[in-house]
Amino acid sequence: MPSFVPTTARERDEMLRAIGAASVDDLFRDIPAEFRNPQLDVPPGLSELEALRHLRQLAEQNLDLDHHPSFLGAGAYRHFTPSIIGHLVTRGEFLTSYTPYQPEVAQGTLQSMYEWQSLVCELTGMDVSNAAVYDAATGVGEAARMACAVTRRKKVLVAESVNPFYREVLRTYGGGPGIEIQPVHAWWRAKGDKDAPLTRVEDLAQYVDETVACLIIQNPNFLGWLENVDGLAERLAGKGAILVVVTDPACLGLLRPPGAYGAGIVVGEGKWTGGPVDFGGPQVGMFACKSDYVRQLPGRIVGATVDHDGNRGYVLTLATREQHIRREKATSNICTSEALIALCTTIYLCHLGKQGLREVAEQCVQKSHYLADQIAALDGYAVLSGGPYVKELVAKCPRPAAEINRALLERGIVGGFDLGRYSDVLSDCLLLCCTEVTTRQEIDQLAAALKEIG
Amino acid sequence: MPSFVPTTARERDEMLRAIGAASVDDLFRDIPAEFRNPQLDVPPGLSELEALRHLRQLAEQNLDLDHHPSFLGAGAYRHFTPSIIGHLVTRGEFLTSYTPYQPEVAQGTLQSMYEWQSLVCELTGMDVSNAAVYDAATGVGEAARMACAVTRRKKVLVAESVNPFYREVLRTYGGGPGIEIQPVHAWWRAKGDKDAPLTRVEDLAQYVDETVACLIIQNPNFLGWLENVDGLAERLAGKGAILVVVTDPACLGLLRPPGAYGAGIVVGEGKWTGGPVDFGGPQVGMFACKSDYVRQLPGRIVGATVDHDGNRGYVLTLATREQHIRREKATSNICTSEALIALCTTIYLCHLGKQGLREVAEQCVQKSHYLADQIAALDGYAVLSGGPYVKELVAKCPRPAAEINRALLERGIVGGFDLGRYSDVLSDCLLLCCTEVTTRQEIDQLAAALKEIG
Amino acid sequence: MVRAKSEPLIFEKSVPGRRAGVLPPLDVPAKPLEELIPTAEQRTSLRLPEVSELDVVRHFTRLSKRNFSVDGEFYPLGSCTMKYNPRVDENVASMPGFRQLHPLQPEETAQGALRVLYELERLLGEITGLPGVSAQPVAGAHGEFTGILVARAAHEKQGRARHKVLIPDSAHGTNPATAAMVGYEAVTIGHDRRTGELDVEDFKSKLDEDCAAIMMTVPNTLGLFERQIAEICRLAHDVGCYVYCDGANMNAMVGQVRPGDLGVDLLHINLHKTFAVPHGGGGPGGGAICVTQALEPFLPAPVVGRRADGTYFFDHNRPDTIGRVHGFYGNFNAALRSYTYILMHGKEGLPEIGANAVLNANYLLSRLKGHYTPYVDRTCMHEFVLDGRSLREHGLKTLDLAKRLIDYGYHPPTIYFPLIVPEAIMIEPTETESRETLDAFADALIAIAQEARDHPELLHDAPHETPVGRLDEVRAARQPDLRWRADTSNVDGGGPNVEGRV
Amino acid sequence: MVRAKSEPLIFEKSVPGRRAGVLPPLDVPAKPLEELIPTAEQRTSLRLPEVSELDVVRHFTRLSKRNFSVDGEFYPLGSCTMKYNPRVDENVASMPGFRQLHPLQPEETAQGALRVLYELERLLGEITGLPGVSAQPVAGAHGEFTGILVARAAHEKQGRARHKVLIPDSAHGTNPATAAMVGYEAVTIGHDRRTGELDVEDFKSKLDEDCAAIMMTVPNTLGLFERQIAEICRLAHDVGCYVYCDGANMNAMVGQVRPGDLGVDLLHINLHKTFAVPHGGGGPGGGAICVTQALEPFLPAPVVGRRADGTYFFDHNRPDTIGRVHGFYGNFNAALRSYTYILMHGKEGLPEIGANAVLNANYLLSRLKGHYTPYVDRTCMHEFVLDGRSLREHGLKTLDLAKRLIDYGYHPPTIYFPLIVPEAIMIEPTETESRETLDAFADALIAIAQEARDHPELLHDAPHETPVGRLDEVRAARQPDLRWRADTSNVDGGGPNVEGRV
Ligand SMILES: Cc1ncc(COP(=O)(O)O)c(C=O)c1O
Ligand SMILES: Cc1ncc(COP(=O)(O)O)c(C=O)c1O
Repeated sequence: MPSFVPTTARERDEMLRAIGAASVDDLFRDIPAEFRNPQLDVPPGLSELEALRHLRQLAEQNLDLDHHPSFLGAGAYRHFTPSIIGHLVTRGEFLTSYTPYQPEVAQGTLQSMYEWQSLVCELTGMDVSNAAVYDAATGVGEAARMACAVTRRKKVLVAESVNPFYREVLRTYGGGPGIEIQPVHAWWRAKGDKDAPLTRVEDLAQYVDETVACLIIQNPNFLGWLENVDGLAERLAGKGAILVVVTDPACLGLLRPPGAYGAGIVVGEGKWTGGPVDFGGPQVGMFACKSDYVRQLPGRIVGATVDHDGNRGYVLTLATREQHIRREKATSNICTSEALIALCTTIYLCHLGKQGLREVAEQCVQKSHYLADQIAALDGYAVLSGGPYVKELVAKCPRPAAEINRALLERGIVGGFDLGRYSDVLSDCLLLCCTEVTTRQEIDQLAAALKEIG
Repeated sequence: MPSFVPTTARERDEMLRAIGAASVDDLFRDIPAEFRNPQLDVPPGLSELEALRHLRQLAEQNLDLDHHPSFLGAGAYRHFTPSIIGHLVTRGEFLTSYTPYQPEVAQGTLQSMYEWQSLVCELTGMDVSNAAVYDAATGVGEAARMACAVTRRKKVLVAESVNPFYREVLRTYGGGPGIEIQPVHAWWRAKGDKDAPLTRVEDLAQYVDETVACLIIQNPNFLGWLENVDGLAERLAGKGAILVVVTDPACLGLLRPPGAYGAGIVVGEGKWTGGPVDFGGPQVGMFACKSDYVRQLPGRIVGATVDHDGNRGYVLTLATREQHIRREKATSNICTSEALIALCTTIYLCHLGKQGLREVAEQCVQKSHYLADQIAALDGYAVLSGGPYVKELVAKCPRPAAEINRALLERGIVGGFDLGRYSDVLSDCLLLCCTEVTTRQEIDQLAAALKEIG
Repeated sequence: MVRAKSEPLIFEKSVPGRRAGVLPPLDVPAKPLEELIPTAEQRTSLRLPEVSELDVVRHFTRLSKRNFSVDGEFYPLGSCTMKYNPRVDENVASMPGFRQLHPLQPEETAQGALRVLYELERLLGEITGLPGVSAQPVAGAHGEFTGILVARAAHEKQGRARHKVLIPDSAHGTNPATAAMVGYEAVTIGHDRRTGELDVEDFKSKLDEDCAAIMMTVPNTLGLFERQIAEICRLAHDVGCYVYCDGANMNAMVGQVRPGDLGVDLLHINLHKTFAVPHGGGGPGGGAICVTQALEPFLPAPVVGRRADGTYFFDHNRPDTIGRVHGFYGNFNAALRSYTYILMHGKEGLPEIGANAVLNANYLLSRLKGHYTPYVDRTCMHEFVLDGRSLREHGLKTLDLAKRLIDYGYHPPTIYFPLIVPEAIMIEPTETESRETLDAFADALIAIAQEARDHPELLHDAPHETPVGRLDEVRAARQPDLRWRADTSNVDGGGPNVEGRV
Repeated sequence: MVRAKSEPLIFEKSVPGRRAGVLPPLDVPAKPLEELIPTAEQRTSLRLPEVSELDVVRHFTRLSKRNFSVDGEFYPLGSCTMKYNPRVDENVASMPGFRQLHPLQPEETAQGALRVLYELERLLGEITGLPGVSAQPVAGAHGEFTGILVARAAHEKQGRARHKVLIPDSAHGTNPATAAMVGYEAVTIGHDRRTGELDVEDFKSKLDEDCAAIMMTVPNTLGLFERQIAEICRLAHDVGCYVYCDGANMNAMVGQVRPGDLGVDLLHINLHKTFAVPHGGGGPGGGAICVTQALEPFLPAPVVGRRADGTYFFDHNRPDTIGRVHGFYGNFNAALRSYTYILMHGKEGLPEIGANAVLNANYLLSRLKGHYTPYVDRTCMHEFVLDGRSLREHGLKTLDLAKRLIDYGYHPPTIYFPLIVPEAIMIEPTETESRETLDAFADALIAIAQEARDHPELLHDAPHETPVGRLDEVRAARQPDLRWRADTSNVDGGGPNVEGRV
């Protein structure tokens, strides 16, 4: 087994002598003997070569999506990750530094966080952003807590068209301080000749009264559709409630930013625009809000300032919100966050830039609609239309979605998200995702397979 | 297609205006119009995503040896490459800098080259080393040229037990300035009850007279065997000739260094101790010699010196040997060499260290001898014994080696080097290699397959 | 090397029309965009930077050079366990079979990943003596949150409504913040100034049946083992109060003592400390939570199970679960690193972690005695805390000493934490540092003590060679400038964006 | 960032018994070693460093910080084409299918790699107009050597024994060195001081039937296109003399003009210049050689062929070959990068390389005119050369200017080359640098011109902030200290190993 401990036996003995201890054991004398030296049931150590072999073997037991068409999205999206990202973020200076507590030797991390905050503000159309939270799901939880703190209310409405995993986390987060989480139903209605469900957040406003801290919606929603948000924020504001919007930065390359329709807090998942799907983690939550709420923001915030010579520099700031200063009065307990993933996303957004991110969104739109056309043309299948969509669509299948997925997998295709897991009424529906990495050939292959299966 | 050109159309126009040119074409007016703007028969450009897909497809058309047992050596060896190497050498500071012409901003490269030189000297037992040549093969060519320059003679003896590819390159290198390359036959003799060829370099000394600049041997030789070098250097020295030894740094973890038996020039292939087999390139040639010959060394040499404040620093030195100063009188034309590969090897040797490199060699010995035992136990097969060996052995097969290899490949095993390519008399022999990465299971699998085939 | 010039914001390098990343051409027939996405739903501007790939590479390379890091410098940041992060873990974490794996893929196509999670959880259970493990929490504080929710759920299951969580005054800020997030009142317990340990009398006086949990840190934030821990656990259990252990200091205990054996009920491990996930400038990490068998049913769902046939699955059928705490399964890619790290160490290697972490800390402490004053003069565990008040004689403070260390090429220790120590200097060398490094660092600290007497301005004005000097933090907080703005940015980079207040 | 402290040699960090890399335990029965390898054949000592993995990582990380590089700094090193090296190439080059591929594997198991070589050679043939290509040479000088050997073999095949190679006085040192290596006499041709081009009269006077080749550099090392090149080729061909083009300056011509069309017979391309293989501190590169159809039979063996069925193979059956010039097939892994680079640029992108390289050089030149004196005042190609003699008025030289640029954060240009230019300053910006970078660099050079007048000592004492100042090169050459020695090394790192002379 390798050891990353440099100390040789001889050095250890010399060090013990300097300390004045007889043995290493001696240093542990504060621990009652009965508890010392547990015999661990752990296998013997591995050399680097053995470890790599073992892990490669495990990795290869997974079906990797570089080699199989996949139409899974549902909260984790395959966008292209430019090669530069991995090379830059694994530079030891970024990889092996701590949260930037000593600004003079952490300007690299601090400035890149300031850039992240700026990018998030630009994308979302909000005033301020923090230096990220764990992920969008916990971001939703933090947003609910923050809205309650801002409004001094305890009731949170959440649209059922929000990602169900986010809603589960929201429930967990809300539980503690007794926040009442009220799911508000999404409406299902027929539209045209299709038996199409459509979520109508505009109707949600009717649930809003003076006890409500916020309404949380997702846009595009979990089913991929754009919500009709016109006037929503205003109606909430009329009751003193905040509109919280969960969104997707890739879609924001094209869509109007939540700030433009009155969001008070915006949460987004930043991971997929900057890194691969990674079995779902680490992620990184974008978290932005109106400037009025800045002192209630959870997490780290970086600000620009100057040194004595007037040089621009960056520091962690507004720390009086934070646990290390305010302890039980802190806005959140967040300490270590997801800085390196935020850096990936920061680099991604700079690399893609203004034009590139828009193209990503546009290609998502074109490809998902091309897929929709192929599916619509298949006997027994239909595309449910609940609104405009960017990268995800709901395909109604002639058989249970789970069966379709199984049959697709037999053909080497990873199908879509089985919406039966989301809602009983959708158990014959697949949520299918296309992004710029989906090829026409893969779409055609899927369509052909669906036809065969259907 | 992506462009790595930052200049926008507008900037280009502004720049042209500043230059006072009407168009970019205008800047090329020195080139006769008839030759301008060739229409290239080249496919349209690829985005990064397309390029990666295309190249991954090509990569996957190759059978990679992480997934197949392989017993190929014959000049390219699979040793384990510690993960740190790739991470360190792809740091932009190492990866994207030039040959260290400006020492104040190249101390990183210079010091690591000084460390390489030191490591090479320690390993080979020689006085001085340069900062590497292209590979061992061209190193043999340079050594021949250097020996001729040192001795002012024109005849070079080369043992036939030297890697045939090296000998081919030697022939190419020798051709130019009219160096006479005389291959000296390796003797084939019966030993004991085995029909065993044995190269006897000690007999080679008889070819040496006052016209000979050097004798080039390889140790361990191409067939894996240790040569009997006792007294060889002395006999050469008696005629004023130099002993040139080609060697393998992994073996030198265990074997006495060529300096210990009188080598005047030592060449080694450094690539495999620090990087994967990479389809044979880039490699990096170790090149060391006695201090007397230092002013005839080809290539870059780094030396330690001081700045005005007495700080230790490193510079390229003894440049009067080099082409940029001496032009046609230079010791060699080498300019760009293989610095980054030398850095890989430098890091490898530091990481493995004194104990680690010895263990590598010892495991090679044990595994190759285990393989020998398995083969010796098979009907129809024999292990030819020409001397002690570290990692390669010669297996005599019941059928032509090429046939055996084909049959092995059908079983998913990459066999050995078909020695029929080396010498007609060995067309039923395979050169099989084991290193520390070869597992017992792979060896047993090979033995079982050979049995089945044989 | 050369003092880095100021680096503009990437926005300030933007040139209209410049590009780095491009996509493959669209390979499906393009429809008019406005037919697919109504124009009203489209954004009209997007002020992302427009830069070339070299711009990006050079910008972030230059930024990186403005950081200290473990790879470059000794980084004895107390409580943070800045040990060497093996690079092999990065190679493992970049294997396509792990990276290109969607979290919602059918389980049979993700068996390798599920096995990693399953085995990591078993290994952590074995190392801590707390067999119920979930790797879902993504950071220490997240683990605390999860753990206290588990405690609350267990109380509720037993029909107990409790309102208080006891927290030592030396605790990290995340402890009280966590208690509050879960809806508990945080009640502070004092410490014994002489031993540096929990004031057991104070504890006894505050412990009652309204206490849901006590959050102990073991070893505590003074780097001292709580010798009464087993007794504390017994007392707590007597009134049905759970003992939560903040495992940020687990590094001292690895292979040496198991918190579960001491009576602890719940504990998180900061995988980014003890098990070498690189800190990344502030995450991603991992905050795996380990609990007793009795508390196992309350762990966040889903948990990873193993069937009799050896296959792995996500068990969503967890009626008592506190629910999800993460969008998927936590920081899988970080867990992968810790899994590799633990497997590489193995049975013989794990105890070496704790042993050498403690050896190094005590050695460094022994070198500093006589020059600096330990807050408590005892054998320490993996770290120790100095009382920096002696600097005041020279008109200096701990901050000055910290900044002066930068001039010597060292990252400063943790300072002003724990809050109970005046002018605290908290030093954690970790087991991966060599004696020479410890000696050189001790020499620097000793030299600085001398400088404080002879040339206090050297400390006061430090650091001297960083790209920026000490920054005006008051101004940063009073006039928050938290983002670049298109309108007010000054491209010359000469000063902050003072107009950009929020 | 912080001025790096001196970094000891890795040997000086060695501690007996310390280790980083370990192997898996031996999995075959171990025999007594001396039975397998006689004791007399074993070495008795091996003074490799004994260090930990963190020691290694920190050492080489710190060393790296002592380098300037394209990723960090503008690096206008003339003749070296220090352009941006796309990181995607690194990812391609690390694909296991390429890395874990043994050069002697059966060809049918290496079809992807063979195709890369085959297609790269075809692409280079198309770009240069010289269809016979071998990617076997591993550097520019190696390509020259190969090319001149090809020329010689062709002469020999035609029964011609020739003895001279003509070389312009502006040529790179590798040209005459190559000619000598191949056994030719190098005959120098002058240049026209007014045009900066080859002195055609001198050329004509030296050209005869004893000339095996003329080695032209196009554009030449003054960055100027040789307008007479077609005529020169014609004259050379008339006497059976081959025209070799040193392709180090190919970057100016990519997609703009094909050397083969101009009449060139042989040319090497420095793949590490024009086609973006990272320079790596001095290699690995690639020196692919491109020749006319007539010279193709003489290329180094093996060459890569393509069968009618679309499979690829190594063609060893090359009776006229000059032989091998590399142990295997050259720097395959570097060739892979260039292949990717060329494919990404494609038909539309390739001409942008030449166009923008030339645009940038001329723009920078236009900014400097009036402040510095071009050796020849003409439209340049991808680079230009200034005459630095005006510095002498202030007691300064080009070297001082170069070192002062370091203080401004720039890598100096190539200096004192070409040899024909007094105090030469040779600047090549490449196409991947932005106008802002060029402007800032021009501003720095202009400021330095002013400093030379007002504060010459700023130049004379430069650089000021590097880890070492100007080094004593005379001492280095007179008292060569070329390696660490166990006995004489001084661990404090305070000075060089002066005893270690050789
Ligand atoms: C004692 C202690 N507890 C808790 C934490 C919080 O852990 P994390 O930063 O992983 O959320 C820390 C981190 O610094 C700590 O030192
Ligand atoms: C004009 C010229 N020719 C030849 C060479 C030699 O090329 P290499 O360094 O690749 O051997 C160079 C390299 O600097 C050069 O600039």
